[in-house]
Amino acid sequence: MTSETETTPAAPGGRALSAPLMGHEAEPTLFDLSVSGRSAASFRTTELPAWSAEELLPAELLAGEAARLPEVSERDLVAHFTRLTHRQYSVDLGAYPLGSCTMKYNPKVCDEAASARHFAAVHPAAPASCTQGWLEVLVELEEMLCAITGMSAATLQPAAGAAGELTGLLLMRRYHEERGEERHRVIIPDSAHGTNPASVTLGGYEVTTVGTNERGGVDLEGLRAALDTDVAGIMLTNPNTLGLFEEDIVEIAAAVHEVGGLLYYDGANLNAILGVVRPGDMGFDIVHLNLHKTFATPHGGGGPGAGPVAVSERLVEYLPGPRPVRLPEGGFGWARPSRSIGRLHSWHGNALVLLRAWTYLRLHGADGLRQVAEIAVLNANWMKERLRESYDIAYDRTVMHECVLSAKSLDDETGLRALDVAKRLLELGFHSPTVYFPLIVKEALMIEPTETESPQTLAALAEALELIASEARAAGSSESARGAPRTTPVRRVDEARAARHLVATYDQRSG
Amino acid sequence: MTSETETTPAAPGGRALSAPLMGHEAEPTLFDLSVSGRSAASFRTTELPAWSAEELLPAELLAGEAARLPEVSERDLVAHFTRLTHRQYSVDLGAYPLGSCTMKYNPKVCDEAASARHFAAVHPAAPASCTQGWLEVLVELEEMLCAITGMSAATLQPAAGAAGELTGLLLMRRYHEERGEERHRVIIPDSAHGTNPASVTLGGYEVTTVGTNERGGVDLEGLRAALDTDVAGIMLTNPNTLGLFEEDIVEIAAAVHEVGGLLYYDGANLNAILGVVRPGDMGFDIVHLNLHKTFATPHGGGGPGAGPVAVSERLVEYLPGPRPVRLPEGGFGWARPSRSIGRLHSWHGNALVLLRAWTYLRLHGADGLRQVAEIAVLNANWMKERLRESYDIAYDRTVMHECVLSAKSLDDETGLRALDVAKRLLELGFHSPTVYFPLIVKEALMIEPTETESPQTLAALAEALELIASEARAAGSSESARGAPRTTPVRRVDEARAARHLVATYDQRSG
Amino acid sequence: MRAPFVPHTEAEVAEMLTFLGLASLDELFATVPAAVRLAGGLSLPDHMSEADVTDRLFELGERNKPVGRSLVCFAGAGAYDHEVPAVVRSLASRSEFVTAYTPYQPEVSQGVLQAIFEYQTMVARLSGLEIANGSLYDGAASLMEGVNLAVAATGNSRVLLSAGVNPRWREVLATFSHGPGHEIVELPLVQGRTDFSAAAGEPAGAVVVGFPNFLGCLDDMAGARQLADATGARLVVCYDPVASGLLKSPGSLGADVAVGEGQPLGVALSFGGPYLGLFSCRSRDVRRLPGRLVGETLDSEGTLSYVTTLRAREQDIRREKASSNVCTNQTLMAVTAAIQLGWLGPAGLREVALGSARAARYAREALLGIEGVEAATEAATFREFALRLPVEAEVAIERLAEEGYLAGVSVREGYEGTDLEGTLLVATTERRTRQEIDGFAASLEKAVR
Amino acid sequence: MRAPFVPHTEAEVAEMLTFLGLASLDELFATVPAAVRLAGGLSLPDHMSEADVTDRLFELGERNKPVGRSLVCFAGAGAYDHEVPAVVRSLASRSEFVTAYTPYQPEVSQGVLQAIFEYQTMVARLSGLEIANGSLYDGAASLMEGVNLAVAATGNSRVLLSAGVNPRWREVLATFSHGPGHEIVELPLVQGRTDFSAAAGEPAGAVVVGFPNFLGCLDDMAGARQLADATGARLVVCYDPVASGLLKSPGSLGADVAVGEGQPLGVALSFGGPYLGLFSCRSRDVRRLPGRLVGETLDSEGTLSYVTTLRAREQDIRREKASSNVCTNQTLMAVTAAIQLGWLGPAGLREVALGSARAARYAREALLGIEGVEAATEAATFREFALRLPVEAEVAIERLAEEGYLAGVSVREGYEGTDLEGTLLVATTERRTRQEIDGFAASLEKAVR
Ligand SMILES: Cc1ncc(COP(=O)(O)O)c(C=O)c1O
Ligand SMILES: Cc1ncc(COP(=O)(O)O)c(C=O)c1O
Repeated sequence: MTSETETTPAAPGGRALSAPLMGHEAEPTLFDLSVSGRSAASFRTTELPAWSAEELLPAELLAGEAARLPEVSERDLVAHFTRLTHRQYSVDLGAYPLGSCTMKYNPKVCDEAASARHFAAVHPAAPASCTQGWLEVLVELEEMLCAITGMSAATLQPAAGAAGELTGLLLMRRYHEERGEERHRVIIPDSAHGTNPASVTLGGYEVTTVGTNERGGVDLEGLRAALDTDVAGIMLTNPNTLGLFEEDIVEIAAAVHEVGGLLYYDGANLNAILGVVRPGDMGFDIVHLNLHKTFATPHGGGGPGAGPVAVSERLVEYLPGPRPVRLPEGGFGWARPSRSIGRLHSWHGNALVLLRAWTYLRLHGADGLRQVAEIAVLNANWMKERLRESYDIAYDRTVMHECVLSAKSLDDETGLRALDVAKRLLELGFHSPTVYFPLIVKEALMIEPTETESPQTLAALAEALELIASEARAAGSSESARGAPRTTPVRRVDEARAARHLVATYDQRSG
Repeated sequence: MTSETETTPAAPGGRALSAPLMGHEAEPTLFDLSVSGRSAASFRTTELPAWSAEELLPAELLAGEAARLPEVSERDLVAHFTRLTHRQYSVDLGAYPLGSCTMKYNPKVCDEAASARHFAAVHPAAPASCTQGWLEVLVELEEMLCAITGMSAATLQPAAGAAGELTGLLLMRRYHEERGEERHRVIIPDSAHGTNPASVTLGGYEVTTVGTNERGGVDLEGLRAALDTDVAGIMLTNPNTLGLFEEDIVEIAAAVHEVGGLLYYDGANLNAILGVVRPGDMGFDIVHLNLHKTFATPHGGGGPGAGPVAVSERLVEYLPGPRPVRLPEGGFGWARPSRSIGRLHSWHGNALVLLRAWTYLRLHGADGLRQVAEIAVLNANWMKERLRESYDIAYDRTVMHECVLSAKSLDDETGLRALDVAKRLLELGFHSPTVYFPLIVKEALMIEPTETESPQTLAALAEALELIASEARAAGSSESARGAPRTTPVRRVDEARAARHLVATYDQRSG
Repeated sequence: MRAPFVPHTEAEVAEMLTFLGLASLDELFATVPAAVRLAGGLSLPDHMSEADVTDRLFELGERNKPVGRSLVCFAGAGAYDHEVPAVVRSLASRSEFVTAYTPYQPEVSQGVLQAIFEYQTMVARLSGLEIANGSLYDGAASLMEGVNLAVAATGNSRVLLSAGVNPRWREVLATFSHGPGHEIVELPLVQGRTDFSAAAGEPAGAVVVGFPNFLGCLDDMAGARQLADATGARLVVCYDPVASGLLKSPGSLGADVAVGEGQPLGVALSFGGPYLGLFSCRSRDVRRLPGRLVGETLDSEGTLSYVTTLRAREQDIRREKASSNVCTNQTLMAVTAAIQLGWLGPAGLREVALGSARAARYAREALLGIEGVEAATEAATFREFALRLPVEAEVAIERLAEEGYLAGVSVREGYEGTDLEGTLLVATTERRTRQEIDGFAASLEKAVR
Repeated sequence: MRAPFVPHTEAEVAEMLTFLGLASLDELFATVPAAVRLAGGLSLPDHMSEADVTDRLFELGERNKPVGRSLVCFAGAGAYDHEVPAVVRSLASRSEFVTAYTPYQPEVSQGVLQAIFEYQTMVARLSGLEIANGSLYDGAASLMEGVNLAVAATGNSRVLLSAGVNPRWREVLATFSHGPGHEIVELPLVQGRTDFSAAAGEPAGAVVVGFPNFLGCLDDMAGARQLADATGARLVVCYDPVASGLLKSPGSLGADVAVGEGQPLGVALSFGGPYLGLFSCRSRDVRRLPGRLVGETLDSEGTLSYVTTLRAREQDIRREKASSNVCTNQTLMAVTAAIQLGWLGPAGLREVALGSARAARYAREALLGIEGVEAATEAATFREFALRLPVEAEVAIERLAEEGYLAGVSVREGYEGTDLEGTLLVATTERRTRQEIDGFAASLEKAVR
């Protein structure tokens, strides 16, 4: 009756104290629940000869014993993971106004589509004759993404935004190489998301940072100064991570193109401009999309996502392959672009995520997407105006889908920092906004309500944020929020300690 | 922006304060979240003429407006009901040792079976040519239930145990009527579940109660005294609701049969004797089974269940119809017993529940079921022995699948009642046992661990129950438990108030 | 083999036996008289692995024809192919709803309790009555309980039952009436509508009528109410909850008790179950209400809470004097219905009703255009109608099934010897398209030639 | 039309615009230069209702052939048809796991954090290394990151890459190597096993080998380790996690970095994704670990808690100096794998491995019994093997698909010009039965005649 450590008795799987419904204890790990000899698995009857391992494989390669895994009953497995879900916030529980993350409602019909056997049980190497439905979905999705972005073709392989970025940079590299040019630098605004510079490095380029002007846009002079024929291109998010539309985008595009550079569009914020303006029309050459943001495929606690990359005509032949295509004779098949940079994914990308996005797009059509953008932007602007008295506004103009506020004054006046606001907000029933990003705004609080939150939810969120500010100001101190969160399963977590004493597996636990 | 009451603004659907993860506020009702004009529904495109209601139906029958229902977004609908689930205990969160209820783990594969389109999307009136798979499942299930109970045939129509009881009593009535006998009384032990006497009344009989002897069984002398030719039969649960096997069952059966009465077996406790002894072999004529107990179909927060009734040979022709049968020419069809008491259900019973039970039975087979009984009984006896020092044991002998303890001494010593034990146990991470039942045991605590709880869970539950007793005894008072539960979303609920000021709908709320 | 969901290892079993001072598991059953103990073990098919069972289920499922594109559903008779969105399935299958017991410990059961409270409110509103319970087994069970309530409330066991009430439900009522001994008097149909004049005079306990009735027709509710008043009976109305999206509610038409089948409110066809019985009544009868009822209350700190209430009606307290023997009900289906109704909203429910009625009108016209096909009733119908065909309904149903249409339900039991016997009852929902109806009509035309 | 998931009523929109002092929604986009604003609206298919989309999906789905009884799966190459029980699907689809973001607020994210911590532990154990991250995109991405780690750790960008590594992964590695500019040197195969002698001499950053390799063969791991030692390289092993149920772990065979495709651990075939990249390494390399890492810590009251840690490696902090650009990963698949591994336990994983190997042996013997069918490699294989057929592999695959068998995967890209080109790679899992294999062999015999 002992757990796998053989020192302490196994933990009781049926005790629910870690479910916040019941109490506030820590949930034991699956390893703590393990009892030697217990099991849940069973298998198909195969009627095959019961050859031993030794008969099948070279003895010297056989492990003495199977890899140590927890041994639990199906009942305890269910109880454990169900309790874990009760310890987890999610969109389905309430608003998730994380700026830059577009945590909108994830329609259930998309989940159901992705769990249908006729899509989910298809082997990726099955011949095209067995996957016509899948290929049609992928081709249609590509076509829709091109229509939305104003591009000519797209690859669906990248598994997330960052993978899309790297893909885009390799396309950029190939483009210049094909023209016999060697360029070494890629320009990135200082407001950019961290994946952009990281991708640039992995793409084999050097990062040149340009600043932000007083209206929150790219410093056009600074950009011009940085531009020369060593510049392979620029990566922009538009609206940018301040939630602001780059008013000078036409001039930026012209300037970059003038030196022979390409414009890369980080589509993480595409939600704001669906049906309003297309990256292609703004002059972009390469666009990655975060389907797990704009097109509502769920984030899964950190993934999977999907980061298709769409390109303008002159880059189509470099796209990764094989690509799903319409065949001239009817039906669908695979084709490799003639000058493809090569494969990016073990198979065809995160197909079931792509299917979810296809479903979402078919549910919306052109008019639906335009409304998505309008209401997302309406919500963000309402929020910004509503919170004007309580927080600083980083750049005070009409925002797009999100607004960046700052707790800077609040901090100066009361010592209440953005992190405290975030933790206190948890107690008031909301996930917190993104904090301390973008890096160029001190004590940033980046709020992205998304279009799926109602005016009532917006008002309640605003009230909660106002309360946090007003109680600190009334007390002249940050005390009210410092102890937060008090109502959550665990109190404020010591992040530094985790890095100092790294324990990243159960086996690294000391006792 | 006002809720349907038009007086207060609508509640925010995206605030998660009612999720125990975040806080402890009450969850607004769906009506509070409603905003006039909001909607979630959409429908198939039919291309039918858009006739108006007036063109289709008599004007005088048309409602002025559609029935008032909440108007919410899909997002708020999801958030609301997801938060409600976080306010709900369930087997999947932890142990549920409710005596008499057999709250064992409900295998997920059974749920999946019941959600497959090829079973779930079948119309009940589809001709047998379209439902051969279903009919085979039902026939096989009937055969397995007969094998388990030692009976000749069964009806699967009753939707729950109580419906099965009433069915059984109508069968009993028909049996006597067919023999030209008028009998008026049915005997029930004083330990019986409340549905038994209620069913007897609905079956048109009078209840005669017999007492319980000092070993917790039927008082054989009392029974004999009550028996005469006015007795239509006896209803017994065996093991009874004290968790005890009726040692005198052979004598009881003989005595009842001697006066021409029938023996009805309330199968709610069948879990204890699977593969050990069959009701038919004990002399029973009619057996109802609670598939939602013994065969692990989930309880659904109060239902659905399924209460098939199996009978001995002499009652087969009275069974409700139509019944699914094997056809002599092969395949499956429907047949009505010649002297059927008639239909009991709008269709064929709770078919998807029956499918779950079929699945459970096929997973187990004979040896599996026997082990279920063995371990269920082992667990209950272990619990009883373990708690011997802390609580009274109602009847001190080997129990079957559950044990009835009592807080009587504890109450006398400290004022701690069974209800207090129950509420305090919630704080310690367990659902409480059944309290105050059976009625013949004062301050009853009826614990049914079931076979799916591990020894570790048993030990933790026992420890919690011991702690409750010992802290009361140490303090000499019930204080520790009186305030319980303190950790749950709501504190101890005032049940009397609900009955005094009945508010059973939102519209009965005053303001 | 080890039972698949028993966690105990052999070592653990041994340890527990030692604690109990027993040598074997068999000893646990020593109190079972040897004479009746099972010798050889149960005679059951061998246990199978999950994978093997799943294979077998797949095989069996392939022998069913679910409704859908390859079997377009025109069958109804109380079970309808309505739209159910993914969100309803997703929420209703959350394991906290699925694997909870009856909410006996309210402090940890607010989720189910509140959902039932919301369900009760919605059903009360749909029915136009003040009180609704937390569900009964199905429509037939609700009818039975409704009649029991009426009889108990009036002290009169004479039941005036319209022949327009679902014949299956009438049979269930008859079956269960053997116990209490209700006297059931049938009110005949004339052209699809109940003839209430047939039962004038004598006092009665219940008048029972369908609205719409089994044939889809709309009975004269004023007549029904008058009969109830004249006989001192409670008026029990069997209604289709979808109709409340368009038609006046039973309550507003005079019902004292409204009973119905809740399947159309988000529950899958499920080969007939689990469905849910809708039950509502006026406040004055609340203490005779069968089944579970959730009410509002406060906790010890004054927080709004929910709890099952008026328990004194229930069998676990009142035993033989309870108003009903119902214990386990259909809570999960009630929760499902609450979610579905929340998804629909008033506009959605209206669209379901209107769409169903439109499809019925279109289908009726298309089918009556076939030579030899005649209307079986003249009265206005809501979304269901009976046709007289040149062949027996069962024959048409078999033939049409091969063409990909579930043509309807045959009218036979409960109508033996009437001019309705052998007719085909066709039902539509908002899911039926013009193309499907046209295809159905074309196939029926061939089938009856 | 209103966008289906936008809650705002028109009245609400108007009220909000008033609050903002705007006259129309268009004004919100005033900052978008008129010159680039979209005039006519997007050119997209019209919106559809959920029901219509579902119908369309059904139609499209019917044009796919899922593996199962009507297409028995013998394809592998990194994607395997293993048993996944209902419980895994049920738990992994809980909406708290599905709809959460990356756990940035640990106080309300302990569920996902703890699940990842458990996943990390299990992957570390399977791989025999100390540290595992919280997942990468897929096997190919893990390989790419593994090579990047090795190169960064050694300062040497020469990569000795076995031709036995999955050719798709090799291609992905090549694609991404254009950026950092790794020099990739291929180690050829001899009879299905890597010839490590080919690359002696010069120092290198990474030695990369598959175990088992793409052809199912078991490479000489001692040779691989020796080569790594001789060249000063990190040894990167691409492994099949299922093999760890039977075979020695990569770590115990000398790997410094173990990368793999996690799909066999409970993830549906999914037409190739989302899968998950397994990644583990030795503690000394933890600060170069790509992707997310969860660690243990305490909250302000000393309660054990989990949190993402060593954030300084990550792009959101370190930007261009990060060890990788990965942000979104495959957490939900990692959670799925943790549940599946919990279901399996050591005995179950062993049974999966053993069952797969047994089926491979049986299938290999059966198929080699067919005239004209030859083994493409001689080395011992685990659960996958290549056959030379009298016809091209693609032809056989097409023909067999019509007979109900997914015969395997053709060996072509990555093996152009070798004797392996055009062979058929056949894979088995513990789900393949004798009957299925016999049927497959019989059909193949016909197909190659
Ligand atoms: C602006 C921006 N760019 C890029 C990314 C990276 O996308 P992913 O997380 O899918 O790799 C993100 C995601 O957080 C983002 O917000
Ligand atoms: C002993 C006993 N008999 C009968 C029943 C009634 O069964 P049901 O709730 O399914 O109507 C129960 C259920 O609680 C029971 O425990």
